[in-house]
Amino acid sequence: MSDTAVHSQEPQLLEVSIGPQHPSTHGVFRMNVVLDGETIVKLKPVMGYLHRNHEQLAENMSYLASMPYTDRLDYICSMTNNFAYAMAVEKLAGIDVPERAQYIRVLMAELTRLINHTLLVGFLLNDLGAFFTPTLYAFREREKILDFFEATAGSRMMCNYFRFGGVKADLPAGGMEQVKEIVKNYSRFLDEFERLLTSNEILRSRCQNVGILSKELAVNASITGPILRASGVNYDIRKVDKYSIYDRFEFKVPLGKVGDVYDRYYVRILEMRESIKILQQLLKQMPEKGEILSAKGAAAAKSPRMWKPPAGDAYGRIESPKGELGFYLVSDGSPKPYRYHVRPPSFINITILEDMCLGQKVADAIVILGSVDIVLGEVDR
Amino acid sequence: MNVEEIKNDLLKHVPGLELTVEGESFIVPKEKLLEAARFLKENEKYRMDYLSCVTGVDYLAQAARLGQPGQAAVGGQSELASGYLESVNHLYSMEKKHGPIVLKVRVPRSDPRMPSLVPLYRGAEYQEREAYDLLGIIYEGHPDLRRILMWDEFEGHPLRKDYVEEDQDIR
Amino acid sequence: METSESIFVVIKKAILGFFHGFLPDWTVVIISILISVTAIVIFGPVTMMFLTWLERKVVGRIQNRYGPNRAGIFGLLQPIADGVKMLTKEDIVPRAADKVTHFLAPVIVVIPALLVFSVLPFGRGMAAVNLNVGLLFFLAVSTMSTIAIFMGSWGSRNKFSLLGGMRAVAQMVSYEIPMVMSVVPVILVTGSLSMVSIVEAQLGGKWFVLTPWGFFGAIVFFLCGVAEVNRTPFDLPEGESEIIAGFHTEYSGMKFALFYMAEFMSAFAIAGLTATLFFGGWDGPLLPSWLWFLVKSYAMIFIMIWFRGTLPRFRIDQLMGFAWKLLLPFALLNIFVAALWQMLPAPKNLIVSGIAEAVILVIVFFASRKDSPKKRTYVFAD
Amino acid sequence: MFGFGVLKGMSVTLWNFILSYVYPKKGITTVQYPEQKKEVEERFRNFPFLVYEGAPDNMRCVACDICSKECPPKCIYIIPEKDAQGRVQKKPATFDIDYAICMNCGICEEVCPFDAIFMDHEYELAEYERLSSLLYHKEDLLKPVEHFAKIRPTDYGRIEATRAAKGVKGRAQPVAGAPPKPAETQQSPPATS
Amino acid sequence: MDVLHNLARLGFFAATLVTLAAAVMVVTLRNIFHCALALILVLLGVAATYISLKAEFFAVIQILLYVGAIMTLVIFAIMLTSRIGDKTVLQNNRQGLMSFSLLALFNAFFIGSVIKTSWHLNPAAMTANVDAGVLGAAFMNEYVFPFEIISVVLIVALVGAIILGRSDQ
Repeated sequence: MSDTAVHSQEPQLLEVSIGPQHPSTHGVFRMNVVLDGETIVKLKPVMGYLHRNHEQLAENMSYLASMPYTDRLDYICSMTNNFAYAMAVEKLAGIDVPERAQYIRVLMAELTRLINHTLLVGFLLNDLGAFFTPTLYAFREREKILDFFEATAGSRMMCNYFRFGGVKADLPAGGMEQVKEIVKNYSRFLDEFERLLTSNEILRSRCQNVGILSKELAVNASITGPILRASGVNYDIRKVDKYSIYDRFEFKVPLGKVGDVYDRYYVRILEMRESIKILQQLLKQMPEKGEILSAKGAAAAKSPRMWKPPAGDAYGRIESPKGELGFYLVSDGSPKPYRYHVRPPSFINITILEDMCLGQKVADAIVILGSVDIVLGEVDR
Repeated sequence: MNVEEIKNDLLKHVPGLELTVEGESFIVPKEKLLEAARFLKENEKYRMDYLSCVTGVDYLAQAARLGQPGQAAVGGQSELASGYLESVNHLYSMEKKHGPIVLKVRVPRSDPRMPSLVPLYRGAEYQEREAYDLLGIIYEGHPDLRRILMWDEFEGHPLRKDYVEEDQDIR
Repeated sequence: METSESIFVVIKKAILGFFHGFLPDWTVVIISILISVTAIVIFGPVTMMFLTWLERKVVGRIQNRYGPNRAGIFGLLQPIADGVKMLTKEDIVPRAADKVTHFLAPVIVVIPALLVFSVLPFGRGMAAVNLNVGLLFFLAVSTMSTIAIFMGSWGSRNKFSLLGGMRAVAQMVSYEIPMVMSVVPVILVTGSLSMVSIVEAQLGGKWFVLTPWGFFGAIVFFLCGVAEVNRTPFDLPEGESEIIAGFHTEYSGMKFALFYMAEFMSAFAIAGLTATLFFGGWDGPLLPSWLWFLVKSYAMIFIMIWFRGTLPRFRIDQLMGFAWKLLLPFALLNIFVAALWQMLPAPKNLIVSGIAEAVILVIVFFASRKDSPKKRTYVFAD
Repeated sequence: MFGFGVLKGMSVTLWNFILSYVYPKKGITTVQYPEQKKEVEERFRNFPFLVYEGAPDNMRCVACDICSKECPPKCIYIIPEKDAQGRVQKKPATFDIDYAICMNCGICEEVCPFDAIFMDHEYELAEYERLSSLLYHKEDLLKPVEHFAKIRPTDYGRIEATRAAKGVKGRAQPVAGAPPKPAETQQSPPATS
Repeated sequence: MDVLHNLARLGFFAATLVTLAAAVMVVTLRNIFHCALALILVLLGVAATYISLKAEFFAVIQILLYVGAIMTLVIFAIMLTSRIGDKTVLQNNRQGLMSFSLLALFNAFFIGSVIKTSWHLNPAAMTANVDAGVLGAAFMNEYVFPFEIISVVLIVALVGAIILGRSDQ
């Protein structure tokens, strides 16, 4: 703080703690904010209220037993959590995945991306003050996808659907028609959402040039996901690692220029349109029949608590809707993992929350936190 | 980007570095970690500008001695044989989009201090604080090393293999 | 048709006639005042209860759901249920609060909300008091609620309510001036401040909103009115997502209900005033006059609720910028157009003031282009 | 900052407002819960239940204890029956599932080799008291096979086909020879009050 | 109708009494924010006296300007000066008696002279019903020059305030 002229005494700083019980912190997350009037002078995030020591739990259970716990990491996109964990174990134990299971996995991952981005836009508008209308439109569309998840995996949010080497069960009888229906009118819903929001002057003036994140700081602070791409860095793990069968689909990666809250909002809308393109291609290429669990996978699933992967360590990562979600597993040959570490995107994306909020208003801090899209299950593990 | 090529480049450019290769990863002595990481970050060929994941792992004495199958037994440095704490860093390049280079640093459990990577990568800040909080690895040079997930008055490091949870509610 | 037209006036005359028989005349005057007062004191809270129900129903329907439909048919008993809940809720006063101000604030915030109804012309001959400075009285009294809101936020000694109080005072002061300026054309054309004469000037379908200056004047006045009453998109003083509940964070139970009642009654007053000033008050072809007034006011209320269901909230500096840099200059220029309209004879004035209005719109549009948000382009990498 | 974008947004909400009156099937998405109930998908899984054929006594479960070992939160507690001479029978004497701990992940259904435990569709299980009333004992868990056939027809068809193929017929009489290895019941009983 | 007339006079006396009481409270209350509220009450009392003298326009202008604008700015001032709100200033001190006696002496002369002078009343002004229209015309016709001078003074004051108030960044 530049030392202002002698006669004006130091400005009356207001120490406010936003959270952990606050209407718009997406869960139990606290920000100790020091305000000079309405502008933020200092911001210290405090977390750990939802810490369940998921990693120690996983070290005392068999590999399959911690699969349902990965649903509870980022409870909005449980399918992608399962996907990342399944890939990590497959890399560790060298299990192959049959053709149809790969297609089902990409189908589930892209549907989860649609859910996550739609919900995020809804909650971002809630932080901006729109009285729940965009959120409830988002929920209305999410219900259709969740019905499909319930029909295939058995549970709407806690799917526990992926197994090492494939998936638990094939699509139900009417499954393909349900997906076709969802994909067909999702782009119509996105047009309605954009008509409601994108050209809204109040939204634009509230979000443009707020919480700007430069390219260099984003890369240096290992930010991943839509926030990184909104700052203009072209890094999408689906394109970099080409894991699973993503190389068979032709889709673009939208990049922003300024890297502020408005870019993060609009990059997510464009990513949803790309996901719809992937789903359309997937529906055309998907083989009608095929086994959904490879031989090695079936062996692992027969008696999970006896199954012993070879010793060694492996790091599997995917492009989850919030960023790079990775699992680092060390196995010592016993049925229980020796070390089980989750690399959560939300936890690392808030490292530079303070840099984005300095000098902004209180209302902006809430909006920036909303645009960073954190889920506390994943931050605290 | 095979392991041999990286090993030779590292040995060539970082003076006085004795490197052991374990499967895909490199065991770097803690004194040379910052130099090796800086070389990998600035060198034109690699440009490893993205530190994806920092993990702390705790190897107890018997696990260390018998050595993980597929990992070299650690009999060599005597004080490490009594069990060591390991910090695994996965480095990627966002610019050149090429695969992970894994740097591992091992410190004995009795003196768990190692240099922090925060001066090079801001992304390591929270992950190193978590490794300190749950495993007790002290990162020197970390701007603000305090507990991140547990509450500040918590004693002990829960993820250590020899962590015994004291029973508060013995009725 | 004639009886339904002035049914309320006839009732009042009947009551007065009844008392006139055996009471001295000065008591009859007092009784007529009392009748008007009780009418308003009943009408105010009842409108508030109906508005809370209407708001939840309309916002519900906007969000593809029913809205309250459990308490009573169509959920009509919901306000009563809320009222009972508010009565039975514990009234918490924070220990560090400044007891006097904390207690007085909800009381004082309701007074202006009720006073304002005395001036509104509900129908032909149904304005409670035909003050010849009615309009100015309306504006003056509505500024008093600012002080009451600040008392509430200062009294509860809570950081968030302090922020809310600061925002409320800043917002009210900066939206009062464009509001007064946007009313000046109406006074200029009717030549009097009394609300009844304003409505009489618009009789026979010659509503002010149909004139060029009136249409945009109505928009400016309505926006300032919405800001004055702290409703979306100007509801910063009680921005839920930022500073929890702004100035009424520390209020619960009946005190919170009073704040809530004051907000809704002044919202209805603003809607009624817009209808009176620009949409011809109770002037309308078929229906009785007081019904026209209610129809028009509830149309305005619907727009306010529609705002609430759609728009996000302004930030404090944009809020100020919008008032000082856009509404105030536009309202001032609008006065010139109204003067033009008033001076020139009938056919020409419409054309000339129409052109003048268009010119003003273009000026203000280009003046505010600099800080208005830009469209963005995005790159698609592979 | 002129309001055309704002007007476009408001047209969307007005359209939804009108739609909810004009065409409720598409305009209203909420289900009035107590009166109308949203029927549950076939593979929906809530808390597990035990299957018996014919009489409750003739249950498929043989107390092999695989499910209680596989259960991630360890909420199943089995004590096998002992006959007069103390030999362990292939029937559970007590079979408790603590519904308060169970997270309906469905792993017990997958690993059960005897098709004895399946996930139910019943989700209205509210209780007044958390600890004891949510601990379901064997009697509360037992449900006939017909119930399983009714709620999950395709799965029932598939399982019956595999059972018929393997020639598994009903309740196997207790094999006279060496009793199966007594299942060690070392896992700690769930928190019973 | 004299009863109504008496009621009106009673109302007038009540209004002045409230004003006086509030005026005393303004100077004797501990908390400065309560003093500001008492000042608002004083101004409202003055508006009430205007109403009882049938000058509604003045009463409304009084409420609009004094209570609406000036008192809000006073509250702004209280709010912005740091930590002035919670310090309770000691109101009474030793010179209380001496100043009271001086005050009583001054009042004696003042009221005495007010009673003695014979105010000659201009009967026309007594019954003239001054409303907004008449005032507006007066401003624009006879008194247009002082009206312009005052507006210039106000503009100068406004600009000066902005320059002083602009903090030096």
